[in-house]
Amino acid sequence: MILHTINKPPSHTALSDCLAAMASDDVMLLIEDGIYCLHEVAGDHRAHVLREDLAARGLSGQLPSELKCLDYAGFVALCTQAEKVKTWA
Amino acid sequence: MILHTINKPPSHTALSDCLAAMASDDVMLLIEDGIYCLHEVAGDHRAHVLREDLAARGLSGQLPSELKCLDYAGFVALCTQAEKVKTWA
Amino acid sequence: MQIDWSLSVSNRTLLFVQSHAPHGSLFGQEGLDAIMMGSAFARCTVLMQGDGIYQLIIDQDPTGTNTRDYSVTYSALRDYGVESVLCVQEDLTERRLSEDDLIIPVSVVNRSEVPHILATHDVILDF
Amino acid sequence: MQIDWSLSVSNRTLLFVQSHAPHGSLFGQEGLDAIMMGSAFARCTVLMQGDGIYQLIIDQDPTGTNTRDYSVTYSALRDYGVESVLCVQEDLTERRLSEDDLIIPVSVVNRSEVPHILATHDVILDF
Amino acid sequence: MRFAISVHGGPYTSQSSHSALNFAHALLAEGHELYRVFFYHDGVYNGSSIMAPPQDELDLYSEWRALAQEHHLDLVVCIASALRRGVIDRTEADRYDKAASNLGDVFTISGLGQLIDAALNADRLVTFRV
Amino acid sequence: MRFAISVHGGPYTSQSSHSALNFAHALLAEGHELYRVFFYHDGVYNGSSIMAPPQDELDLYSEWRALAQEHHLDLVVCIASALRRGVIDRTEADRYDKAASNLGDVFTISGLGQLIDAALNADRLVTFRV
Repeated sequence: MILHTINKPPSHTALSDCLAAMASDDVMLLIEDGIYCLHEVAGDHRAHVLREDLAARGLSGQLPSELKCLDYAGFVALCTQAEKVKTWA
Repeated sequence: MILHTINKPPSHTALSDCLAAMASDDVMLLIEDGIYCLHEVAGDHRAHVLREDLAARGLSGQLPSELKCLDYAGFVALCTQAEKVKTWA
Repeated sequence: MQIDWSLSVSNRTLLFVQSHAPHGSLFGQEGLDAIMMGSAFARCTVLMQGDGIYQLIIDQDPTGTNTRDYSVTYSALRDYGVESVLCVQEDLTERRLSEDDLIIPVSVVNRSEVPHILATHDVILDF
Repeated sequence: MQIDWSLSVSNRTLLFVQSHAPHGSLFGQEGLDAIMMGSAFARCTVLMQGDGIYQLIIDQDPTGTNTRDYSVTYSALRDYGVESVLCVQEDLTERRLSEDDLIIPVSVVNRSEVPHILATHDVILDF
Repeated sequence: MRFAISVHGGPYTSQSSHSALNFAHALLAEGHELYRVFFYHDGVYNGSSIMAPPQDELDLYSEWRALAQEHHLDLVVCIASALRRGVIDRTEADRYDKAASNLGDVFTISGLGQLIDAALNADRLVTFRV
Repeated sequence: MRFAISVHGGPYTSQSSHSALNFAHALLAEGHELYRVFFYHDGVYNGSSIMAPPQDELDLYSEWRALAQEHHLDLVVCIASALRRGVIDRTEADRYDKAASNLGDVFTISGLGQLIDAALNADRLVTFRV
């Protein structure tokens, strides 16, 4: 299981590149400007968002209810659960 | 008349943003990694490419015949002919 | 900095274009610094283009990221004489944003109006 | 640098992913430096992903830009023991490139094979 | 678990330095080990001791310094990246005949082998990109 | 015609510094005037006098220096951008109690007013972005 991080908005290719490269049991974490992808990944059970980056961008109130929201400690935990980390930028 | 410079490949939004913002009598110059947009702008009479950046990327042989190719002196001349410069990155 | 407005204000108009999301990079914050400075010397318009509109989202709270919430500074632009902050309807729609989500009132234009906006200012500063 | 290969080569496999076009930024050139170093210590695979494939276009001549033609260094990778340089068929097609346009032989895979490539290496280094 | 972090972005310019710092704090708080932080590309600018950020912004250099001293961290700036960007210690300043050096004392300059070593010997490598 | 150039990218990291330098050479060769080069964002790193690029790569600092001396150019690094990124002259080093300074002698540190002045008083402003 791989953890994929995305740090760019939907206007970049990071999200689509990531989705094309993800296995069904991989997980994804939106960080930094990747937060702006939150609507695009809504409904994908593999998707997580980083709480601190979400709040920084003023989008805490727009979080789709099914998206899992993690703090930095959760980010660290997700790294330990995954075998490795792939970053998309 | 505005000179629009583009320095990103088609995978970025710079090209489409530029095209949406250009007037019919504006001109466009592909520089740096914007060179990779050369196929996308082929046929647009407003489009120019910077020769030095084209050569650097190994694409001199792929230049569509109708695209105008300028060196840095031509870039400078285009700036003088335009009223102002808008950059897309 | 002391400015003698009567002497220094230029007849030329400046268009500042903000095209980056906030926090992920410093472009927006440093671009806004330039806008503030520009407003002291010339008539300025600001265009929030593409991802730049994200800078205006209300209630940004970067406590946890340790970056800076400079969005509140946009509220001061009017006091600096910057009356026109523009954004593009299509940019809002594509990002599922409405004017209610923004920290300041903006003038919403259609994408087809952008060429005219670019044409009617003397100098364009891109960030 | 002196390397005792019998002692230092790791069992872990490294996947280097190059995702940027050359010349416009230094990511590709510095990424290749990392690949060369990696090849001294472990079995390495290189994946030219997205715009990264532009790095392999043949006959780059940056004399006029004053940047560096590091693409020729890719030709040395085989001598460094890097046997597998991969690229994605769809990335080539979308960029109107074929294998004949590239400076070295590459292994072309389909986009659907990328998850397997990521899964079968121990560590991924992204550039 | 043993982590390694690689930082690609310049301080302030990109959020990657802030994110890496926050991530480092979190993993150490959770009791994990931080094997090394490797600064590559513009990440090497984090090693400059002469940055003077505004007083109401995070002082990244001091933050790295404090964290490194508290946890005895190995903060490495890549020598090739650092030399061309003007982040140098006294030794390199002498070698290249430069009038000043700026590398902070908790950072060391070393080669790319330190990145590969971290990739191979840490359990997880986490990269913070531009 | 009177040109002004603004550079947003760091040397080597982005091509923008190379492009700006090439453009400056070309406009001067064509007999135009270069009113000012304003270094903003990571562009301020161009002002560092302690970069040591590989010998087979262009020495951007020396190139800017030679061009400035030949044509008496006004090369300005933005003070706010430069301070937070650690590009400082002796005066700022003293003011902020830093152990070293690194700004090259053909560069000056000044405020954003110099960018606005260039935008208003040059016939053309050309920006080289990241």
